[in-house]
Amino acid sequence: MTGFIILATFVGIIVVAFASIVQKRLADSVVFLMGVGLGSVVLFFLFKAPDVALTEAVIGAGVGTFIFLIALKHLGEQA
Amino acid sequence: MSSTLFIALPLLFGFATPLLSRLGKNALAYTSVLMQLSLLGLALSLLLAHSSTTVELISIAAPLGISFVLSTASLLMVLLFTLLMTLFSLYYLFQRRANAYANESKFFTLLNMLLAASIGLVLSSDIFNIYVFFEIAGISAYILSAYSKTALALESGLKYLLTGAVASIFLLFAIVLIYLHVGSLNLAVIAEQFQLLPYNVKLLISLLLLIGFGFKVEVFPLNFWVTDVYQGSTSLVNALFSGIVVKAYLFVFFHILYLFLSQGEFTLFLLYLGGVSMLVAEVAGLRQTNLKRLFAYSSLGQVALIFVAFAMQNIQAVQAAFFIVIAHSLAKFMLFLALASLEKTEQNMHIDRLKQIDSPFLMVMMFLAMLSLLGIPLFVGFVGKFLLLKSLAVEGMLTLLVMVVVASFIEAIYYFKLMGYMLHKGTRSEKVEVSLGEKMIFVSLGLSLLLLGVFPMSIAGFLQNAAEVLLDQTAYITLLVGG
Amino acid sequence: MNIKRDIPTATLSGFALSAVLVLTLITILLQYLPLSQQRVGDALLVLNEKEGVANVVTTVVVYFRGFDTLGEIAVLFIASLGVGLMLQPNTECRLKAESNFMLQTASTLLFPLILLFGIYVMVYGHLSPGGGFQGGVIIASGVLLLLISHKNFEVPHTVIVAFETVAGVSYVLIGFMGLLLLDTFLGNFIPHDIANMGMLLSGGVIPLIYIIVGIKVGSEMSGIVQNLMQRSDDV
Amino acid sequence: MFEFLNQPEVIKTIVTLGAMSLFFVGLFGLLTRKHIVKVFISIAIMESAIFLLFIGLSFNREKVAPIIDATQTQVATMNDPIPQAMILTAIVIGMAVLALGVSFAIEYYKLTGKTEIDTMNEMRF
Repeated sequence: MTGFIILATFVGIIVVAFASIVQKRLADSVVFLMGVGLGSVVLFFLFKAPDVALTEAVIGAGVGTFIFLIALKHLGEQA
Repeated sequence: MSSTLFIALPLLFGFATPLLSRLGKNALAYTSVLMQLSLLGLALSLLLAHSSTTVELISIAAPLGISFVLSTASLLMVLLFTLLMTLFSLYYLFQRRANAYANESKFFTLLNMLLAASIGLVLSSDIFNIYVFFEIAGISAYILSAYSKTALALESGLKYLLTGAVASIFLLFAIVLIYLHVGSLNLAVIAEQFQLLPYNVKLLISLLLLIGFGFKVEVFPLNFWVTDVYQGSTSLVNALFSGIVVKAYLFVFFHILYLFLSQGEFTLFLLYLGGVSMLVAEVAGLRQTNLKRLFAYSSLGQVALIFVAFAMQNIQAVQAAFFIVIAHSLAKFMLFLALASLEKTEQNMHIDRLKQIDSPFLMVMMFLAMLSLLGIPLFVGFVGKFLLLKSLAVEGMLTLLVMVVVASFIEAIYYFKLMGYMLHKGTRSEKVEVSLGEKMIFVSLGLSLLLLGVFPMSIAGFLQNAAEVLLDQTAYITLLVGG
Repeated sequence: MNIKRDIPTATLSGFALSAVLVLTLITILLQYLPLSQQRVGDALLVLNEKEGVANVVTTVVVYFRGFDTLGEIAVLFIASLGVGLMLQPNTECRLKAESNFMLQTASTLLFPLILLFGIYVMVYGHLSPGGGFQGGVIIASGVLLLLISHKNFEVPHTVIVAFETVAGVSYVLIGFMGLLLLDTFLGNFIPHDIANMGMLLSGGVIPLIYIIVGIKVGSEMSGIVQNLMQRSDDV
Repeated sequence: MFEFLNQPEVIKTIVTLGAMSLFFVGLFGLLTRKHIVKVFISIAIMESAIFLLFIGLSFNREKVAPIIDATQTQVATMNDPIPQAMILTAIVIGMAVLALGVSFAIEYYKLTGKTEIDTMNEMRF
């Protein structure tokens, strides 16, 4: 099943990433980017890299999103 | 002695800054200068000891772990960086009472981090470690560029950061591919096995490395950000950018190139890339009216000249490259510091203001630096350009020879224009005070330009040795991997 | 639908350009998929049996490639310094609304747990997945929670700086100890019996350094988060 | 049913295609989007793509995570720890640069009110 889950997660990540790029509302973009981070966590876990998965979870999906949200609070929400 | 000290001490100093700034207002500044002076002393003693190339291990043995290689070539760069940084700190101390930076302790931290990262780039023999130092140097440079928090400074910092982030992605991509295909991160092991890879993979890795480093070594299509950054940052900081940071990136790029990227057509491509970026920079520099921007374009031209000289890949040309590196670092350092002295009243000087300023001392000093940059005999800039032209002629690369001559000619046009402004007869209203300490620094820089130009033989042997060491791929591999 | 009118030319050309670049990349990468040949990592795995700890990634990060981690700490340190420099808090106008009582109580209760979890991840970094970076960031996210929920909460600046300085200085000093005693920077100078692998007290200097890294990362990330938050209050 | 997807070659192909498509999305965003936050998002996506490519191409499904415990003591059956250590470092560095960039952007916006990178041209005169 590993191969299939990897394939499916990759497809999901790419769709979410594309949505994050083309989305007009920046808040949505940031939430989609968080989706990319979460998908990466799953993939890193499947790739037998629990340390990287943990790091990506706390940094990529956690603090990174917070930083982007702070940026939005200042810069306005429309692209 | 240990080469790790050159990196670890400035890092330690940076981490300990809050502690030191507790000790008093001046304690931090003086300890910083003291540490840089001791590093300079260490580098000089290593130079005088004439020791052969040494390898300093971190944690475990060489091909597996990180190691620092101190050869004649890297020692030369370390010496140059510590010397310039020490002079910079002294200059800053002398003019500090007049216009100190806000949050001075942070400024000193950034300076020392920049020094540590530049030396680390030069010494490291591990490509991922080079990536880490690449980032440290980059990130401290972004902050230094945006330091004054004006709109211009922030814009330049932001542009610097964005290009730097893109560059580091491409560099990381190249490192990833190298590890996947070679299975090692050590430069020597990569150098051994790189030639066995399929042609397309080699080409891809070379191009990715070129893009990654190309942003930082300011070659033609990737140097669009440079002049904006120079214009937005203060002149003081620009002295560091053109004196230290670019030189560190240039050195490490060509170090990697000589070790494993050097293949016929790729180096030929690099040669012409350098030639084109030189011409483009000089032509664009012609119509500039802002002094900082003008010097930035001249910097681009000179860096491209060094690029061409390094890309020639023979001992004479690399020796010439080292001469130009020294000449350009000293002269540009002097010009930007002089500009910083002039700019105490107003940022972003228009070139017309040179007619107004009444400070014969600074004028003479800028004159000296410009003459050296132009390659007038009796200055060290001449030695470098002469050796490069000779080597180009010997190799029969006439197109490049013409390119270098034409670029120098264009550069001469705008520098002569500036000199004309400086000699302009008329009433000079703006008096600029230069303290004795500042004068001493300018005089020592100017004297070294002259002395090295009059007696180039005093360092020619050392530079030739450095060029031989830098080009000798097999010695490097034997040193790190073993027979 | 008229494609030409709906999508600007710049977008189309950007799409085409990046597509061409990436297709070239994909072709080359797929044509020469890397073989599973001998890598340095395998040698390090073997070496780890003699002088490492149970989590090999930790050994690599902290010991075999220790200087990378020192550099990484430096990057984070400079970034936190830069954020602090750029966004100096303007304490006069802080207009944050008082948050819900429930939220306040819950976050006060949660914070010790998060702190404990962060410290656990940090201390057990050499035995299980996790370590200084992750633990430090978890602690910082606990601080973030308190910052969001409590109006007047603030980690004193001096505390952050003190932790940061002590951790950074002791990291480099441990490196120098290795240089003095074993002649390699960051050498493992504390006696470490390899038979103890898998125990909490094993690996000599490795868990010690990872805890230091955790303290440093935790204080720096808290500093970054706090600076960003405080600046956001005076909009 | 999807067993053929588990062969090492197939997994490597999936990882290459997937990571490069992600890289394409990021590059596309970088080239076409003008808002500064979008540019940072694009850079983050490109970075993630490189991370996934590296870990994905260097792992072996037959082997386990490089952590020694009571049940796993054979180093021969463990995955390569170096890519993981490298990516760990790279993730933290990427986040640091992102935080710094956002703080620059915020201050710049405070001073000039601009968020689009193609309008950031205070210089030229």
